[in-house]
Amino acid sequence: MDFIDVRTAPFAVGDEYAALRANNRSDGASALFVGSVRDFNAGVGVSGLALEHYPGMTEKSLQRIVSDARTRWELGRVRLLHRVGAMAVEEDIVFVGVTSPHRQAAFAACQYIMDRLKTEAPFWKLESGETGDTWVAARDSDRRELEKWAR
Amino acid sequence: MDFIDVRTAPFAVGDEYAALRANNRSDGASALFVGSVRDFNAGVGVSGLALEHYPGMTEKSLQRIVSDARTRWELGRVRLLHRVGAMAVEEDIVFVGVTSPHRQAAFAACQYIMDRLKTEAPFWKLESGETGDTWVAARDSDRRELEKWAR
Amino acid sequence: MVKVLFFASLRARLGTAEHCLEDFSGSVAELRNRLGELFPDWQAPLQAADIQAAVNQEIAAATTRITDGDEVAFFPPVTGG
Amino acid sequence: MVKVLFFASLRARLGTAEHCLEDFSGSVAELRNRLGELFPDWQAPLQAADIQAAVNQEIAAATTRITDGDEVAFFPPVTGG
Repeated sequence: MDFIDVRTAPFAVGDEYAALRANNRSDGASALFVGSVRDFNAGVGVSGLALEHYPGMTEKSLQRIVSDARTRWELGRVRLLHRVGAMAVEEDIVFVGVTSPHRQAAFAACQYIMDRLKTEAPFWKLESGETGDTWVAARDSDRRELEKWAR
Repeated sequence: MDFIDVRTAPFAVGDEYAALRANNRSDGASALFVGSVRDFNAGVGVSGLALEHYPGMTEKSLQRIVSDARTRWELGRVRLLHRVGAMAVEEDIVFVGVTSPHRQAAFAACQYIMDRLKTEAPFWKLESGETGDTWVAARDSDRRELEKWAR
Repeated sequence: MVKVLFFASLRARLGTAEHCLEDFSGSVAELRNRLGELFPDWQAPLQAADIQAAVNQEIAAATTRITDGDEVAFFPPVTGG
Repeated sequence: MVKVLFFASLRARLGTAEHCLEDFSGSVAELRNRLGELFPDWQAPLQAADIQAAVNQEIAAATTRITDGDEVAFFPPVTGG
């Protein structure tokens, strides 16, 4: 029911959606999130990105996040893809897709997976741009978003 | 920036996502929701659906919902498609796609649009199934979800 | 003339999608009463607590005024999406 | 032997992605200290408040015990997604 993939290759949102829906007659709700490379960050122009990760730990971390989402909500399928390596502006970095019989569960789980991924999955962004290469700084707002999931 | 379409023809999620992203370099976040025909409702098997609407009012209602979302969050593009007419189980009924520079804004606006659509856009479902044709009953849970958006 | 539209289960129950009334002016509540007087079978379905009204394609209250040329609709709670 | 990995800006600052230590056992905090003693230039970056640690690919606390054969990683706050 879970598909988790850390990869260099691009993904196609239409194909991922088709995989969430194929022979899935009981889940009326699908919530999807896609994160893409923006052309600026903290006010500085960005021309591309290199995504580093911790290979041994990454999939374990993502699997735990998805498993925790399943203990909180009634979910059908979950697909979580995250790219690593070099990417240009406008390319997609991450895809999270969740199906459920219930709209609220699909939305909540999709957002929960992204919020936790943003604060604990071992990925790091190195941006190339106007001012050379810069390691992206973590955001306080990402840590604050986690608080809404604290029981 | 807004694309709103009430139609009988199916839509392709991949094409809608492509339209949200084309030449969109500043919005890093895309939140999407798709509602599909399920094979059961209230415990009864469903074989298909007919969607009725109030043609003069539907697009006006959807436009207002999207405009209200824009007053609440900083949004890039919004695409909202809703099918009417006959649909089989597994077919997609509704698509909501929102882009934003901010993940939380994209998620919130996508969910807000669905929550309001579910309670005020003039669509009605007639399900065909084991027990003949049945008008779907509105859910109290859909009305309750609206309360989270009350200021 | 006031054009009155009915949708979904209400349309099915009344057996008609549209009715035109000459010479009506008054509130939404008064229009419900008038239609119930004209067609006694319509009274119960039209007065049901969950039936909503729209005037000129905007959600209306019981007190919303209707004047000549308006389009009024009555319908059950929506169930799209 | 304990294998120690460094990632992202910390790796760039230390100038290495990996260092192996013979004969270490102790806590994560003690490993930070030991590495700072061995390589004085590493002390400030490794002791920075936001540097996190993982032991055998699970997030670890300062008090987590490390024993022979473990894989330890130090890294800055994550920024994926």
